This record gives sequence, C-alpha cells and structure tokens, in this order.
Amino acid sequence: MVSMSETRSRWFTAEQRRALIQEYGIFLAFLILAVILSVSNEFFLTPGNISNVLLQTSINGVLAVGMTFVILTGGIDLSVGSVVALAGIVSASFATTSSTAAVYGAPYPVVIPLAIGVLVGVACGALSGLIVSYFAVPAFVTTLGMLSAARGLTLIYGGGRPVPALTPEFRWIGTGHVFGIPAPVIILAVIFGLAWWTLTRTRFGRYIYAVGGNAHAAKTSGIDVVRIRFAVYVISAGLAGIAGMLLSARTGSALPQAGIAYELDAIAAVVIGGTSLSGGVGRITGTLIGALIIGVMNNGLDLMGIQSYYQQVLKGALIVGAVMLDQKRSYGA
Amino acid sequence: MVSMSETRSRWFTAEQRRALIQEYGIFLAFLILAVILSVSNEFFLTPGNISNVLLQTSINGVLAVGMTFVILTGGIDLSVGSVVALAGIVSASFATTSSTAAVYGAPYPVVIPLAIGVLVGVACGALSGLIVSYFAVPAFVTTLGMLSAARGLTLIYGGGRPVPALTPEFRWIGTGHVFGIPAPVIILAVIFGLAWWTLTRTRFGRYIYAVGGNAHAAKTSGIDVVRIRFAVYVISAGLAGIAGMLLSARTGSALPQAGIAYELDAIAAVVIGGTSLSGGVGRITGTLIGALIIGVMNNGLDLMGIQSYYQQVLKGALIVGAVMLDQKRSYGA
Amino acid sequence: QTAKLKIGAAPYGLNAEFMQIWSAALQQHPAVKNGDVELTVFDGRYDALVQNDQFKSMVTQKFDAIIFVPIDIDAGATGVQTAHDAGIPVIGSNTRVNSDLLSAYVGSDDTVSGYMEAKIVLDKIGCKGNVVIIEGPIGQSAQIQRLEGNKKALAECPDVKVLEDQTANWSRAEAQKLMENWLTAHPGQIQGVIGQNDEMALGAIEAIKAAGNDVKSFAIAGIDGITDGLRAAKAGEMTSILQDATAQAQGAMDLAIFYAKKGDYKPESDIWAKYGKDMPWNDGKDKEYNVPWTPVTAENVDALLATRQ
Amino acid sequence: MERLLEVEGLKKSFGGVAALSDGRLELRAGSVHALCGGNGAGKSTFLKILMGIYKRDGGVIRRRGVEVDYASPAEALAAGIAIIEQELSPVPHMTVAENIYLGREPSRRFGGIDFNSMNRAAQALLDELEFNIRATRRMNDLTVAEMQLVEIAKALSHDAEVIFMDEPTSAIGEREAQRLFAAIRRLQALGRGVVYVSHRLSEIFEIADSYTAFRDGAYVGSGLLAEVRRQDLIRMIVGRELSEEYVKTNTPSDAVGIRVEDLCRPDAFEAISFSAHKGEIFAIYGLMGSGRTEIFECLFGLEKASAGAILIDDQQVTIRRPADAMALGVALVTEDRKSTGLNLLDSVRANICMASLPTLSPLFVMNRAGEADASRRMRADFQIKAARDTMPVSGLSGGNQQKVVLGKWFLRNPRILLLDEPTRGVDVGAKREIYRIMCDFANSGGTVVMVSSEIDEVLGMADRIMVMRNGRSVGTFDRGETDAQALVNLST
Ligand SMILES: Nc1ncnc2c1ncn2[C@@H]1O[C@H](COP(=O)(O)OP(=O)(O)OP(=O)(O)O)[C@@H](O)[C@H]1O
Ligand SMILES: Nc1ncnc2c1ncn2[C@@H]1O[C@H](COP(=O)(O)OP(=O)(O)OP(=O)(O)O)[C@@H](O)[C@H]1O
Ligand SMILES: [Mg+2]
Ligand SMILES: [Mg+2]
Repeated sequence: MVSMSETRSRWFTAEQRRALIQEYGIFLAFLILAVILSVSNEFFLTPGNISNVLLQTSINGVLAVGMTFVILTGGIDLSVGSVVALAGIVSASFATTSSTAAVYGAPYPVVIPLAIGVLVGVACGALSGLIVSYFAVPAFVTTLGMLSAARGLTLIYGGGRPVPALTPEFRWIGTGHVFGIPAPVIILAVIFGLAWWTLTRTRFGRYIYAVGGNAHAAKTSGIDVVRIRFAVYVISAGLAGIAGMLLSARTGSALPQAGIAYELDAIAAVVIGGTSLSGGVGRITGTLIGALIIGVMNNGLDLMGIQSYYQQVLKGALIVGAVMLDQKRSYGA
Repeated sequence: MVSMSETRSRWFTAEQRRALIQEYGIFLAFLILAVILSVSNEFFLTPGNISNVLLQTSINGVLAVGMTFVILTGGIDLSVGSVVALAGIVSASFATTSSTAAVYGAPYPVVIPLAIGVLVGVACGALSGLIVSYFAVPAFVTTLGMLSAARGLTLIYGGGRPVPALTPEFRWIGTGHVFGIPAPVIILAVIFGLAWWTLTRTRFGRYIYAVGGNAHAAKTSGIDVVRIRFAVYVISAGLAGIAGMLLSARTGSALPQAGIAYELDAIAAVVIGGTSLSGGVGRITGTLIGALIIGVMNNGLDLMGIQSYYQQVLKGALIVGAVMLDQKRSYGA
Repeated sequence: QTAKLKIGAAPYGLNAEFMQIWSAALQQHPAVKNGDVELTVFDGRYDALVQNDQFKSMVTQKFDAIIFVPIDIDAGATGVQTAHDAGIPVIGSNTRVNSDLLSAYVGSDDTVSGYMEAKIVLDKIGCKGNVVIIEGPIGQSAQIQRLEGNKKALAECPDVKVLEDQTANWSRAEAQKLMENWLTAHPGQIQGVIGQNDEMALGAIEAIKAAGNDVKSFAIAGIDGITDGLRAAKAGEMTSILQDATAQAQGAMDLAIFYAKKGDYKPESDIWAKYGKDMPWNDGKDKEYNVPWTPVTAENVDALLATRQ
Repeated sequence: MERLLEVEGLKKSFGGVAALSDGRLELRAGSVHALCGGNGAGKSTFLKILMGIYKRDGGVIRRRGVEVDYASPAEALAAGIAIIEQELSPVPHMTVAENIYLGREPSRRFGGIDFNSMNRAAQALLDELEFNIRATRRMNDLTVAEMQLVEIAKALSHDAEVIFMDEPTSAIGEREAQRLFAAIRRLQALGRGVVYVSHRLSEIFEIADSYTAFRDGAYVGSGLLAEVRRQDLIRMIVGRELSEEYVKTNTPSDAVGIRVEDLCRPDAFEAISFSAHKGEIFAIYGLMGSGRTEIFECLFGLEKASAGAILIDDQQVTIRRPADAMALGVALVTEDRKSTGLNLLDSVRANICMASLPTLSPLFVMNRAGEADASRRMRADFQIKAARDTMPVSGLSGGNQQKVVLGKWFLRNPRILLLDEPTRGVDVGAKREIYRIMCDFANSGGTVVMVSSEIDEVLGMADRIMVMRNGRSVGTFDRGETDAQALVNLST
C-alpha cells in the first residue's frame, strides 16, 4: 500500500508536468515576448496599445477558435480566408447606403446583414463538412477547393468591386466600444468563452476530442462520427462569417480581396498553442495565447520600427523560437 | 489445389482492383478531365499546347515531388514558395549581366549559379530539417517560420528589387529545348524518375515509408528516424531551389515576390495524387498525376476563355470532384 | 466583313478594383461592343509565370494582338518575346515592360504620380513636420517608381521627417493595422500620410478615425482614384490622384486593333477626344502614350463618381 | 433457457477474399460461450459484424428471436450488446473515466458534463473489479495491460445483456485474468450472455460452459465444454491432430549468451542480474507492471539504464540505440505490436523486411527478389495467413499480425532473442510451431530470453525462470524445480 501511494504521487507529478508543459510552456514564451517588447518600447504597455493588440488579434482570434474545433478532429480548414471575404461582402451588401453595391432595399436593419453573414459562413461550412464527413474526401483538398470557389463567388457577387459606405450600426461591431473595450474584443471574448465551455464542459466538446483521438473508438462507443466531423466545419466557417463581418465593419467597406492567406495565421495560432495537427490533443486556451503571440509580434515589430524585410525574418524566428521554448512536446504534435 | 488456384486468381483481381482504385482512380479523373477539355477546345490536344501544359506543370511538379517525400514521413513543408524566391534570386545574382543586381564578378559560368541555387535550397532545408527532426518542433510551425524568414531574406538580399538580364546559358534551363522538348520538362522527368526510383527501389525509400507509417516501430527496428526526417526537408528544399532557378530562367528575371502560395499547389498535387497527409501511404506516380490535373485545369480553363472569377469557382469544384471520383479512400487519407 | 479579331488582354490580376475597372473599360470599347473584336481577359493571378504561360496559350490559339499589363517590368519581357516570335503584336498598358519588342505602350508615369501626391501632402502641412509612407509590395515597379516620386518631392522639403516607411502590400486591412501601431508609437506626431495607393490611404483613415483623431487634421493622399478613394476625397478626408484606367485600357485596345489590322484603322474610343493635345493619337505611330494624371478635386469628383455607376 | 442471440450463415469478404463464409452461433442466457478457431478463422470478423462495425454480406442474426441488422455500433449498444475488441482502441489523450463513459457521459444542468460523478463512478467500477488503475489517469500513460483492463471495465460498465470478449486476457496477467473471471461469473449469475474468444485453452475450460468452433471462416462444430476433450477441441480448431502442446527439444550449453549485472532503472526495476546461456530458453515471469518490459527496453537501447552492465559473449557492451543492439545480434519482439511492432499501413512483406533493410540492400538498392523471398520464407515458417503479402498488415487477423512481428525479427538471424509475450493472440497450432522454431534457434547456438504472463508457456518452454516482483528479482529456478502455484505465490 505504501508503494501504491508512492506510485500515485509519481503519477500526479507527471500529470502536473504535462499541464505545465502543455499550457504554461507556451504561456511562458508569450510572457517572455511581452517582457522583451515592453522593455524595448515605451509604448508597448500603454492601455491604448494593449487595446490595439487585442483589436488586431480579434479577427485572427475568432478564426483560430473555429480552426481549433476542426483541427481537434484531425481536419483542417483552408477556406476561412475566402469565407471571410464572401461573408463580408454579402453581409455588407445588405448594410450599405451606396446605391450601386446594395441589394434591393438595403440598408436593412442591422440584424439582417449580421444574420446573413453568419448564414453565408454556415452554408460554406455545411458544404465542406458534407464533403469531408460524408464523402470522406480529405479535408485539405475539400477546403482548398472551397478556398478557390468562395473567392470566385466573392468576386462574382461584388463584380470584383468593394461594397463601401456601410451603415454606422453595422460598422459598430468593428469600431464600437463598450466601457472602453473595443467591440471586436468583446465579441472574441464571448466566442472564446463559449468555445471553451463547449470543448471542456459539454459532451459535444468531448466527442470532438474523441473523434480526433480515435475515430474508431468513438464510433464503437456509439458516437456519430460523421455528424461531429460535419459540425466542426460548420462552426469554423460560421465563425469565419463573423470574422468577415468584423473585418468589413473595421475597414469600413467590404473588399473582395480581403482575407487572403488568413488561414495560415489561424492555423499557426492553433498549432503554436499546442494543438496537434493530427487531432485529439490541444486546448483552446493555448489557441488564444497562440493568437496573442502572433498579434503581439506584429504589433511590437511595427512599434519598434523594424524594417519590413527584417520583420519577416524575425517573425519566422520568433514563431519557431516560441514553440521551441514550449519544449518536449512529443514529435509531430 | 483447385480451390487454391481459384482463390489466387480472385486475389489477383482484388489486387488489380485495389491498384485501379488507388492509382488509376485519380488517373481516370485525369483522363475524364482531359477528354472533356479536348472535346470542348480545338487547341487543347495540339502538340504545342501539350508541350505548354507540361511546361506549365514542370515547376509545380518539381516542388510536388519534394513535397511527396516530406508528406510521406508525416511532415509538411510550407516554405517551398519562399525558398523558390530565395534560391531564384541568389542564383540569378550570379548569372546576371546587369551591373546593379549582380554579385562581384558576375556573370559566372552557368554551373556556379546553378550550384548556388541548389545550395541555398539545401541550406534552408537543413535548417528546417534540423528543427523538425532534432528539436521535434511541429513541421507546420517550423516551415511556416521558414516561409516568413526566407521571404524576408529574399527581399533583403535583392533590396526588394528583381534581378534582371540573366545570361542566355542560365536562361536555357527554363527556355531551352532538347529534341523539341522543353528543358524544364526534361528536368522534371529526370527528377521524377530519380524520386520514383528512390522511393520504390532503395533502402532510403523504404525508410521513408516506415517512418511515416509508424515512427515508433521504425525506431524499434533500428532505423535512424531523426536522420530520415532531416533528409526529406533537405530534399524538398533542394528541389525548391531547382524550381526557383527554373522559374527565374523562365521569366528571365528573378523576382522577390516569386513563388507566393506555391506550397498550396504542391501540397494539393500530392494529396490529390492519393498520398495521405498523416504519412506512410502514397505513391509518387499519383503526385505526378495530381500535378498534371492542376496544370491541365489551369491551362484548359484559360484556353476556353472562361472568365477568371468563374474559373476560380470551377477550379474549386474540379479539384474536389477529381478526388471524389477517386472514391473509397478511407477518411483522413 | 472580315473575320473577327481575336484580342487577348493579360492583366496581372483581377482581384482588386483598379484592374477591374481597367478590364471593364476594355469590354466597353466600341469595337468590342459592336462585335468587331472578340476579347478574352486572362487573369495573371499576380504571378509572372502564370502570365508567361498565358502568352503561350494565346500564341497556341493564334490571337491577333495582345494587351499586356505585366506584374513586373523585367519578367514581362519573356512573354513579349514569345508573342513577337509568333508575329503577334503586344501593346503595353499601365505597367511598362523592359522590351523593345513592344509595339506600343499606353500608361501613366508612376514617378509623376508619386511626386504629385507627396507634393500635395507636403504643401498641406507647409513643408515641415512629420509624415509616414505606406508602400506597395516591395519590388513591384509601381512601388519603385512611386517611391522615387515621393522621394523627389520630399527632397524639396528638407524639414520634413519621414517617421515610418513600410509596405502594406496595397492592402487596406494591412495599412489600417500599420497605422494603428504608428499612431501609438508616435502619438500626436504624424501630420501627413503618403499612401502609394488609395486602398492603403483609406486604411490609414480608418485607423485615424478609430483612434479618435480628426481625419481632416491630417494630410493624406493616395493614388488611383478608386471609388472609395473618390468618396473620401469628396468628404475632404484625402486627396487622390486619378489614374485613368479607362484611357489606359481603351487606348491600348485602339492600338491593338491598329497593329492587328496593320495600320488600317482609326481609333474608336472617345478618350482621344477627351485628352486632345495632352495625348494625341498621332496616327498610331508613337511608341509611348502618356495618359495624364488627374488630381481629384471638388469640381471633378462628382463627374468621376458618376462614371462608376 | 432463452436464446439471446442466434446467428446463421454469416458471410463477409474483404476485397474478394472471404473472411467468413458460414458463421453460426447460438448464445443462451446465463451462458459463457467460447468462440474457438485458429488465427484468421474469422472470429473477430464475426463479432464485429454482430456489433455493427462491419456490414455483413449475407446471413441472419436474431436477437431474442427477432431478426436484426445493426448499421452502427450505436444501434448494437442500444440493443444491449457490448464488445471488448481484440485490438485495443483507446482515445489516447483522454482520461480512463472519459474512455469508459465515452458516449454516455453523465450530464448536469445546462448540458455540461458532470465530471465528478463520472470519475467517481469509473473509480468505483475499477475498484470493484480490483483493477489497480486511477480513473483520472490518461490512457496514453497506461501500459498495454492496463489499457486492456480499462477496455474490460468499459464493456462491463455498459450493463449489457450480451458481451463479446475478443481475447480479453491476451495482454494481462494471471491475477487480473482471475478478476475478470470473477466478473464474468457474476454476469453469468445475472443471466447475461458472454461470447468469449481466447487461444488459451485452459482458460476456456475454466470459464466457459459451451463452445463453437470456426475454421477457415466456417462453422465446424459446437457443443458443451463438459462433453468435449481438449484434444478434440484442438483438432476442431487446427484441423489436424496435435499430440502435445509443449514440445521442448533444446539443450542449454555452458557458454553464456547474455549476462546482465546489477541493472537499475529508477521507477522501473532495481539490481537485476541474470545470465542466459547459448542454447537456453530463459524466461522472466512476473505480474503486470513488475518491470519485465522495461528490462528488455534497456537491453535494446530503447531506454537508458541508470546503472549496471550488459555483457554479450563475455564482452561488456554499450547499447544506446536499437541499432547498436541489432549490430550485436540482439532482436526484440515487443509486446505492443500495434505501437512498436508494425507499420500497419504497409504491406506484410515490407513489415517482415523492416528490420533487415541494410542486409537486403547491400548497395543501397533494394534486392526485391530477396525481399519477396524473405517474406515467403517467414510466411511459411510462421504460417502467416494473408491473402497476398502485398496487402497491408492492418488487414490481417490479430494472431497473424503477431506472427509478422516474429518473422520480422527471426529474419535477422539474431544471436540473442528477446521475446516479450511472443505468443500473444497466437492459436494453438501456430504456437506449437513457434515453440519448435524457438527450440531450433536455441539448438543452433542462439540465446532466448522470454517474458510471458502465460504460466503454462513459461513452465512448458523455459529451462530456467526468473521471477520478478515489484521491479526486483525474487529468485531464479530451474525447470522442474517449480510449479504454477509456486510461481504465483512468489510473484505476488
Ligand atoms: N479489414 C480487412 N481487410 C482485409 N482482410 C481482412 C480484414 N479484416 C480481416 N480480414 C481477413 O479476414 C480473415 C479473418 O480475420 P479475423 O480477424 O476475423 O480472424 P480471427 O479469427 O479473429 O483471428 P485471430 O485469432 O488471429 O484474431 C483473415 O484472413 C484476415 O486476413
Ligand atoms: N507510462 C508510464 N507511466 C508511469 N508508470 C509506468 C509507465 N509505464 C510503465 N510504468 C511503470 O513501470 C513499471 C514497469 O512496467 P513494465 O511495463 O515494464 O512491466 P511488465 O512487467 O512488463 O508488465 P506488463 O506485463 O504490463 O508488460 C510498473 O511499475 C509500471 O507501472
Ligand atoms: Mg481476432
Ligand atoms: Mg510487459
């Protein structure tokens, strides 16, 4: 019995060690980055700049939350950047006062364009999800196809032109403040909170981990694997729809070339945050830190006035460095 | 004994069927695409256009061959597009007659820039490979870092400007012909042949499949997993170096913004060709067909004069459609 | 009536508004509308090699003439060579090509616009104070030449300090982030914003607004005259220099038809009348046609907006 | 008694190869029914069809007299059927409790999961079964044996009326097997039905009351175990007479093959010393988690020992990586074939050749005829039943996969063989063959060190037996000097 309790205490340490490595490792990297930046630039820690960083992280953050769901099941969603553009432009066309770019009757009350933006995302996600889950086409191919198709639809829908002059109500979601906090930051916080709760506290969340960890086991335990796989693409694209509206609202007009290569940053946030691309392992808190690392890095290098060429080299090194600090994940994670 | 031979003949059919599904499934999709295009456009099957398609496939083909090695081990290389640009511009600076962009003493005899281009690629690959294999940083993060860093280095090296006026000898590798066949096509053919031989006929090829299929088992079987993982990134980036020189030679000047997003097409060719992103399964012949599908699609849609926005939608649908035709891969493949 | 002329247009990419206006202007050319010319527009997808390949396709399909907007001044030469070898005339538009095989070129001198916009900003801040420059993708000829123009104007105002100088890749969203960060790093110090295109200037405006500053207290300029830029100009938030995409496109089309018909053609576009002696047709003999830049002013902005309906 | 399950004429083929041509079974309430058959006889396929994991090609399934067709495991579960699959299938990064209650998590208000009561319930279940596992541990920290116990607990937790157990004891020790049997007897008393698959015949005679035998995918007979002799059952399974199960023909020499001196590894084992002779079969016996596997891992360079020496042919050696061990002529058949033994995605041939690639490609280029020949030899030696040797090993039956691992290491012609549970999941016929090969190997001067949890095997094959308890050696015994009772007593 002595040996038993001894072993138990050993297990406990291992568990703690894992938690430390998995979550706080990357958190540590984030802290180090933040400390370096605040030492080297006086403006970095000003409230205005912190608000900037959060604001600039919000869109990638929303996308990364959705991406976490997909990657946890072992999938990937390359289409988010294009869905951002499509949802952004379609919703904007219901919220513009411009006579040329609007759909008939626009501008509509703000809930209409908002609902439509989410719906456009959900529709794209449903199509990708169906093809991935039901027809078992690899997620990479499916969402690469959607990347191309959604971009094409965006250009067709807007005739290749932006949709300008959005109503102030619509723009509020991108530019408004609540108690001094930018609206997109609040939206990200709410989405993150819901995602955290879903992934850690609900059955659906645990099923996502189970499907990613061992689809066969999930299936033999009676879980509807096809439905779970379908759902995560809907979530990811639905959030991309929201991100698209945030982007339009922030820039003040919906651009057809918006969101190009956003998928890379979103996936990077997820992977930096410790989620394994092969699915089944990862935490949404890590994703948030991953998105913050990317945001802080972009902001900090701009603040320090580092020339853009050197910024790119530094960014590459910093990303790899941050994950290296978060050492001793097992290979392939 | 009768039943034995009966069974054997049945096995044979099963084997054929499997081969058909695994390899010729995507080949079938390719044929259907080609037939549709030749029916709908008179120019598609002209010798000139076939030569065009092959030429247009050559650069992506070279990248996709390298990518196949990486993906077979379960990794990924996002940096190839940037390495294309870096190797392209560095090698070009040794082969230019322009006085402003050249390194001291340029133009050098053509072997010098060619060797340097490959070396630049190999150096990038060695760095990525080291980080992935030895430090066990996820390949996605490592090569994303390299994507950013190599692009930055490209801009720094050339001061953001192109390197024009390359010597005719250097340009020959992109524009020359041998018996009427474009030089890049011959280069691709040679590289493909070597890769096929390596993957199917040599010990190193067996190791790659073993590492991708089950690294743990490979290690237990005495295979130096770290070395194999290192090697594939060197191969991929080395081939990216060659692709970069082909690109510079073809366009006649090396551009710092060359190769952006090339990694997506290369990975797409590999995955369309039936190689699993989780490693261990796939064939290099599939990759070639995958690259051809992408090349034929781009060429054919341009030939038919389909408007670019609609092209993007069609391309998305065609990629997914082709893989769907190649049905009955198991999920996640 | 003889067979239709097959003319191909190869712009570097169609995802942004300027090239969209440009290609729409081609479709509006009288010869295209009345069916004399069958026009095909190839999207270069922002890749020199793709453009190269499209030249090969056009040669295969025996086009009669090609209108070309290269992504890069040097890389475009290969395509021109390909077409020339096949005996197809190539007319440059908007962006130069380093090739003497070009039959003619219709474009606007980017150094001039760079100079003009910087001059406007500098004049507005009284030739002293601090400015920032938001550049296009480094290495593209428009960026190189506009920067050259910017620098020329800045040289005339030695008291002006360039606080920051960074690329935002022609993108509004990127410029917005950049400006947000610059406003933090240089609180209250930036007086002028030189955006190398309208998109990026507009991004800067959004950042300034979001930071709670008065846009009108900044001197901001952009280039191209895209629709949003015109609107902002009308609101007095920025100055835009109109690059006449229609003239660049339709002028090139007229020249393309002219060369395809071996000189047996009179221009049909009304742009020649519009610019008159500023850009004379000269019986199609010129190698270079310089489309003048037009600063967007309170007087002409409404008329310009009307053309975008 | 009522019939919980009746199955007739079940058919299934994979890619044109019949795995099952005529599967039959009748399960009565309160019965433990042994499903017997050689490797690749179709037992697992049969059970997977009943569970809704595979779709049948033909045949009739009746549940309590009603014809049924389960399209998914979810439907079978709902109909009161649960399964312990042969291939362990954990969700690696989840806890034991989450694995056990996967798909049936207790929920709180607002739809959240009640983790506390889930953990409590899982712990209570494990404690009741006397399985020494904490419910909050993660699956990927468990040993294969512990994972197997969790799978058992999971199936039992379903409170199903019919439970399929596909070789539940192949990875676990004697003590745990007894606890499983106790649980099975409780189920039996409650009137449940159990279908039990195992290649350990003693076990079958101990726990089951009736049997059905398959051979080559078809039903060959059934009846009550009380009415059949062991010999007859074996004949039904392998299709021929098998006189003795353990035939020992090797004679140990005096030359030491491998000597281990005071080997230590913290948290695993302490001061282990033994020497195995050429021509000898040396066995290490112990309970689950007694540290046997870890000794092998240190000997093979997979783990590092903190102290101690290894001598081969009286030469002290340093082994840092498996390649070092292999260069010294050591081979290791690992206990977990799925994670360390096989590349499931690749072909039978490639797996057999995986550890011998340098010899098969002296000039870097593969000798493909050599590969084919090696594969043919090993398939013949170990009677590996595979449609083609180019098919992926994942399509092989469990026992045949195990034989592929053995073939892979025998192909290397090692001098010292480390065997960790070498006959896991292998049928009686093939076991005999493996024992013969082991003896031949020893007779030709090889050294065999074997870890096994199957007492019969240890007693039947070993020349000497070292017994382990809690990471320490508690003595080494000569063959004949000890018996089953003594071994069990020493190891606990
Ligand atoms: N997924 C599959 N693909 C191809 N063949 C398969 C597949 N699954 C099983 N088989 C074949 O079906 C036959 C029966 O296999 P099964 O696993 O049912 O045997 P088993 O009786 O359980 O054997 P064991 O005792 O070794 O577990 C074998 O010949 C096997 O090769
Ligand atoms: N991943 C792990 N985490 C914590 N303890 C472990 C782990 N793996 C093994 N152990 C412990 O190491 C010791 C030796 O385990 P090992 O697997 O070597 O035993 P074994 O005798 O081979 O038993 P088995 O029959 O299960 O293979 C045990 O105390 C076990 O609990
Ligand atoms: Mg079985
Ligand atoms: Mg063990």
